[in-house]
Amino acid sequence: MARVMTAPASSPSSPSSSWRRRPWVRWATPLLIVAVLAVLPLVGTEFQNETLARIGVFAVAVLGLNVVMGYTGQVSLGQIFFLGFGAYVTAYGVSQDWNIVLVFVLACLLPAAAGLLVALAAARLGGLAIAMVTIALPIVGVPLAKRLNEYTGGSQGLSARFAESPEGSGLYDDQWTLYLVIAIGGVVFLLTHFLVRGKYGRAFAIVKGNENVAASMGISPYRYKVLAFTIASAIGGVSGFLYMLVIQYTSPETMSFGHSIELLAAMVIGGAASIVGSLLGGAFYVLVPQLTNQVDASLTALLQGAILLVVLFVLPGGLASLPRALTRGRRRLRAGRGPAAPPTTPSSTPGSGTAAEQPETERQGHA
Amino acid sequence: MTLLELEDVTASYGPVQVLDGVTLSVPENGAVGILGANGAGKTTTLRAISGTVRAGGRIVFDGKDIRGMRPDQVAAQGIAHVPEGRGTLGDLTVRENLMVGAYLRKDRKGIDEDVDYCLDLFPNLRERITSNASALSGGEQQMLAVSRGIMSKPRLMLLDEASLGLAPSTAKNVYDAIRRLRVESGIAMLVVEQNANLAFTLVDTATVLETGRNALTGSSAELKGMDEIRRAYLGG
Amino acid sequence: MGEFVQLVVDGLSTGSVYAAIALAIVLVHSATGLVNFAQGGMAVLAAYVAWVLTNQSVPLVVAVLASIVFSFVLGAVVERYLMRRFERGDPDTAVVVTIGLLTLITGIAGWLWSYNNQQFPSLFPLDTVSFLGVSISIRSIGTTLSIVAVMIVLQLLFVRTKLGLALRAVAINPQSAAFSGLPVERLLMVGWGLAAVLGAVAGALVAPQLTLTPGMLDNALVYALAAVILGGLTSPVGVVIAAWMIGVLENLAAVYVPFIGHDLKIAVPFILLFVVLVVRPQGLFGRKTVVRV
Amino acid sequence: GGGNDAGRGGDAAEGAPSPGITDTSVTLGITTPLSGATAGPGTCTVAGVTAYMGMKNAEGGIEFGDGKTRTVEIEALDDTYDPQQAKANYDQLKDDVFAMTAGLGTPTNRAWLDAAIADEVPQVLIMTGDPIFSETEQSPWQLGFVPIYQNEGEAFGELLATSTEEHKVAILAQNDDYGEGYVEGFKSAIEGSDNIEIVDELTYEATDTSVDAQLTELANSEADIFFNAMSVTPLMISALQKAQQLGWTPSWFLPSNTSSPTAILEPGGAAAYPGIYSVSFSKAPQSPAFAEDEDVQTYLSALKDYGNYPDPPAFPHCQWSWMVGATLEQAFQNMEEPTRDSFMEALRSIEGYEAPLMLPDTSVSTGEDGQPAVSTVVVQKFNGRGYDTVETFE
Amino acid sequence: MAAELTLQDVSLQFGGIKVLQDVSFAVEPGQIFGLVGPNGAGKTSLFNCISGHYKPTAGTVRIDGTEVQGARPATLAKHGLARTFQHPALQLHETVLENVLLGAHTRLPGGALEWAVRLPRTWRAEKALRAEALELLERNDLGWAAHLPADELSHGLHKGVELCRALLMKPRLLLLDEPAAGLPHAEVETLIATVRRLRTDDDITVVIVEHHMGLIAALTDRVVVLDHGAKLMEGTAAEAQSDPRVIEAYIGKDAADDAA
Ligand SMILES: Nc1ncnc2c1ncn2[C@@H]1O[C@H](COP(=O)(O)OP(=O)(O)OP(=O)(O)O)[C@@H](O)[C@H]1O
Ligand SMILES: Nc1ncnc2c1ncn2[C@@H]1O[C@H](COP(=O)(O)OP(=O)(O)OP(=O)(O)O)[C@@H](O)[C@H]1O
Ligand SMILES: [Mg+2]
Ligand SMILES: [Mg+2]
Repeated sequence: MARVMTAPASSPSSPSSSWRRRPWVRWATPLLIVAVLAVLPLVGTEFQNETLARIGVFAVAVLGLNVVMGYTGQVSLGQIFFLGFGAYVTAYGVSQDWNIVLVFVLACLLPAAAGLLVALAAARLGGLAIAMVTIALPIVGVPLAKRLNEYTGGSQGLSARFAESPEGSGLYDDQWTLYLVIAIGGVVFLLTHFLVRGKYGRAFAIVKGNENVAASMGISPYRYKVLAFTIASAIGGVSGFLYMLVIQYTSPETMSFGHSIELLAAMVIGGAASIVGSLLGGAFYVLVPQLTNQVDASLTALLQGAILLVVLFVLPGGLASLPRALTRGRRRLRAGRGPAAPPTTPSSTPGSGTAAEQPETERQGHA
Repeated sequence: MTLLELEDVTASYGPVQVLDGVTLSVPENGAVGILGANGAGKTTTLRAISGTVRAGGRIVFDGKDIRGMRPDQVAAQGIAHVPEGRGTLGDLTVRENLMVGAYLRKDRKGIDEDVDYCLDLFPNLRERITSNASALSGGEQQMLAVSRGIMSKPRLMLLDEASLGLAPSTAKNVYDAIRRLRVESGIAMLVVEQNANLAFTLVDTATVLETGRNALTGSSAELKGMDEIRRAYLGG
Repeated sequence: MGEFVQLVVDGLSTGSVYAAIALAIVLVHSATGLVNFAQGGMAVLAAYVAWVLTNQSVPLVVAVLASIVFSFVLGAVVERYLMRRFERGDPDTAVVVTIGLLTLITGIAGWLWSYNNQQFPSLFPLDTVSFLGVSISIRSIGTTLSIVAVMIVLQLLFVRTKLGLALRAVAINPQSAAFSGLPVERLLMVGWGLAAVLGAVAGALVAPQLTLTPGMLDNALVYALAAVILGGLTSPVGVVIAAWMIGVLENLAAVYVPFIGHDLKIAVPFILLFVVLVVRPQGLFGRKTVVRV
Repeated sequence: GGGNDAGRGGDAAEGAPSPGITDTSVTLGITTPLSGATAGPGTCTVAGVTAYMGMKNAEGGIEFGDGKTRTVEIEALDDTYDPQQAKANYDQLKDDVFAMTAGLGTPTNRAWLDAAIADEVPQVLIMTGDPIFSETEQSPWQLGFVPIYQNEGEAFGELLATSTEEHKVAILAQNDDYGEGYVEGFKSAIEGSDNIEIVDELTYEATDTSVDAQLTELANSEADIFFNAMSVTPLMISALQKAQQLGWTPSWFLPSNTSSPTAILEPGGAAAYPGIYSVSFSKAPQSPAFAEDEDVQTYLSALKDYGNYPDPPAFPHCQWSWMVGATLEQAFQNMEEPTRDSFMEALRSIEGYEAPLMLPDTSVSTGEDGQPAVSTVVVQKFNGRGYDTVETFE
Repeated sequence: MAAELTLQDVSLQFGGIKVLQDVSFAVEPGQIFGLVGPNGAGKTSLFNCISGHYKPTAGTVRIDGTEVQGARPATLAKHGLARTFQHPALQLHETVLENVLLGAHTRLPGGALEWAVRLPRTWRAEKALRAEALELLERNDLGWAAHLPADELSHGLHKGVELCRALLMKPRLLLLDEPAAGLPHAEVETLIATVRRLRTDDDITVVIVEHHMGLIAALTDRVVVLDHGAKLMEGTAAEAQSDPRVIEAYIGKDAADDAA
């Protein structure tokens, strides 16, 4: 419509993204990733492998949370419940000597079904209300798990070891476990990666952005919230399966409400609505306590709080926004030297951080 | 006497520079218009003045350099910015919105009078005085935004498409009222307006922006006489 | 009958603890649009400050006043140097920042004062009065009345004063508020400062009952949040009533509904919340926000 | 490599030193909550043993059964009472430490129980009353320290059974294995006593902010004995206060970890009750009876100097952990090879050891299957300032 | 193809406020229909009633003879109804192209699982619609902006993007809420041409709310004038502009004089 040319120098393709678009890079990158993942378990020490496996568990849990919260904008404080549910299903199934594939399927389906039920009710609400309804899941889940002690082992929990490396594979248990985590987690990541691009990704995003618009595009906000929530629960269930695979024990404490909050923090720190961010979030969830324990075990809370704040202060978009922040920083450096952008007060710098200037948007209540 | 002086003003959103040397001046009690195609930089010019966007060059208000001030500091100098689009505070009632507009004023009586003035000007608002602003129709929100500007009794008003979404008669009323304010209260005006017919009933001079630069500046009469202006902005 | 009334009274007194934190959350939310998870942590910190002072044999009332002043400054500083960076960004990020802040504050308190339980002197005597066969401690009555007083002050602040209006306006849309000359940055600092003050009052009220530890209010936080949503984010009166309802209904359900019992009684507020929200999404007393197409 | 249970450690040659031990030092690992809701007692579990070993190190170290004198290093990690984190901590420590010890918590210890067995890493003298850790068959590399919960409940039940009067008992128990264990032990001891009737039994959650409702309900039972299996300090204080407000003044039974005279009974106003009973096996440092006690004085000063714990602790876990240190010393002295096997053997053959701070009639005995290191407790009655041992219920 | 829209005694109330009162009119297939009236008359609300965002308190809305009042907006959208919003509502951080592609949602085949495993037919469809969206942008002079984030476009341009988004839905009934607001005169002419083309090329029924009387006069076959929620008159644009009631309530005396 308008004849105004956009400022020519400012095409969106920064050098790095155009580099990423080269065909050989597009093919080589996945291959490289697969290759690295294939040898990774073979080169690490036992503890490194165990740590990586744990990262995998929580990366999957964060990924699930990202589907419902990062992409679809529905604050869920219940994700840990689905992890716990998946873990219990797995532990129970293993204790009953069920076929492990069946156990895996149940560990996805039962949490998904629970998630579906909850979502059918909760998706009618929005914003903070949905946060409060989902917060109830872990909070009620803990006493419920104790009450159902026939299946859950009550407060003493359930142990299950089912991932001994197969005879003749020549692998240590930790290597085998890590391979399983990488394989299962990798598939979940890949599927989610595809899902949040294209039709469903856009649909989730518009449900997050503006439900009225979504509806007028033929996207029922309710149905898509339910869908996202169910997917998140299923992925949560998978992470519960992996949890049992790696940790081999679950108890009501597994799903304590504090962990749900930590998962949420991990999601934001990794980068909301980002696949890589989920992985980084999982790493943050696992590595930071490890790190703070190393520094001073009696100051873990203080250090963890401080690290969280520092990371977000530097990268409000989460760890996944680091490359973007770097290119922006470089661009700003270059621009800063030009005559056109003299400094002004910090408060009026649009584009600083994630807070791109949105003069007319109102802030909605949000948890 | 010039009240507001812009000289070679530049502005950018992040790395994207959108103002490339805008120059204009608003005399005391004057009314100046800004015309231009979509995306020409009209809104950005007003934002540069009110401090919501990072700007370069010289912006002087009443002899004082206001470039780099925060928006509330600019407002405290006596500049009211009526923004484009939904410039209201959605979760506050209509009356509360008006009271926020009068935040810097101390004269209780004057405030009450002005509330009445606005409600007379826009009877729709009187009907919805206790409604949340977000429930109002598009046009009603626009009325409220303008009223908030009026409530702050500024020395200079920056109006960004004040007639946007207003019914023809209402739009005309608004401009009549603004003209009256200018005459009665001596408020100077800098208006961005797509409805150039309406704008020319108010402004003495106007400037046409093109890709962030002044393409033309002249008195109303001069501009109205130019073919390309007629074609692009006035019709017929 | 006596038991029933006693349970109601007990519930009101527990509910008042939730209400104390809930009010502070409402204040920050109304003034900045955020839900502040660190609210409890800040209250605990204030209580520790008061406790340290009383240990230096400063009179309790003076110590609490000092902790209030401390809290105001703390709140303002936290806003200025921490929250400001996140105020215009993604609200989820800002909430996570408050979670980080909670962890940090808890860690600092644990580091400075250890995780040992400390006795916090009560502002009210420990005596009990009884009427109609129900016994109530003076402390609960004092706490409850203080909460009511705070609630009234807060309600008046929001609806009657220019400051309250300005705080709300800034929370809704800082940019637009600035166009009317509202000193956005200062108001945000004041909003946080006041919320921290409220937290300090809450801390001093509930610390004697809960005994002072760094995590003293962690368990109450969930209830407080439920009360905030149930009552309607914008209404101080609403959240106090909601907090009381939660306290009372929880007790009654635990005792009179055998299936729920004391272990699942925590589900009660959430079921209540859910039912209410389906009927009234804005909460019991909240003002409906209209999002127009 | 081979796909077997033993991780990667493989079996070292017979007699070769296990990880975490050299000729001059031995390293012990702890995973315990150092932040979060259970950080109070958790911190204590580290402080006591650290203080004890610090004191020994300052004296030059401990002489082991193999003739070498070693200093003892302690690596403690925070698990925030999260089983997953506890397992991670264990994974991190297992190759560097000789043995894991002293950590607090049932689920957190259970989380790596199987792994410790598979890796053949000692998980000993831990602070949980869960019986599984003392079943040698199931837990060959484990040993609990504190009496199993059942024992404590049982001790009180037995005391009550000595009474000839009619008693009505009200029970409030934490809704987990802790509370259940207590109640189970108590009930088994009063079985068959016709004069004792349980009139009401309720539970609470460790995360509750208040137990007022339970107290109100229990007060209506008009019981004269209140068996309160509660492990949360603030709740115990408020329970003591609430019952008084309600005008309900039964005799109380309190568990060993929530019966501190200064931290709980005094603020709770315990003087109002006819009798406050608790079980214990350690001297209460706050009790005037022990103010001059040499053990207590050594302990308190070491806690300050080596344990980084300046205040008198509100939790008995500090004392217990101190005893863990002493018990470990016993095992070290008898252990003939610097191996975990040898250590376990030495540890399992301690008999009737009266560790410092132990009350008369209690001792550390590790030989009995199904029982933790300490299985004898004495019942005590609060005397206004400290505790006295009692034999009969009066 | 084009849809037929009939409203019968549509009323709408919020609390005590009567927003619409017994509004009835019929839009024939292929018509370009105008809806005008003073601010707050209920035009946008009427749109909301048609598109399912509001449920009328009384009356019926029929599309092609089927009663649709109370149907969910998403359902209506799937059956060929598209609309723009008075205040443009775009995904500001997404590119313009992604915004427009949102309109293709109902035209893309496949369920979540098929997209998750990237079934070939899903991405083939995606590719085809992407091309179509680009072409659509190109045709509306917005091709240059396709890969810019929407928030880098000015307010006026958002209107164009919204229009493209609605058009990609291939609707049979299109509701435009003040499409010309904020456009300079020259752009209004382009818009008029675009909407005309919609009728001739795409066979769409169009209902327009607009305060720009020039556009209404040039474009519409028929108009309804609303005032205070009630129908004031119905007729051609010219009839409306000369109707004294309309001049009184809406256009204003002076404005009418000016125009004359
Ligand atoms: N937040 C933003 N980030 C980046 N670029 C922007 C932003 N806002 C506006 N622009 C760009 O700046 C230029 C000027 O925009 P501005 O809003 O000032 O135009 P305008 O003249 O007011 O147009 P309209 O008549 O459509 O309102 C446009 O090219 C627009 O794309
Ligand atoms: N959700 C709602 N809640 C309360 N009032 C509403 C709501 N929606 C519309 N209204 C009221 O209905 C009336 C009609 O609004 P509507 O937006 O339909 O007007 P309009 O004709 O589109 O006006 P404009 O030309 O200004 O856009 C207004 O007074 C408005 O305040
Ligand atoms: Mg503009
Ligand atoms: Mg409208």
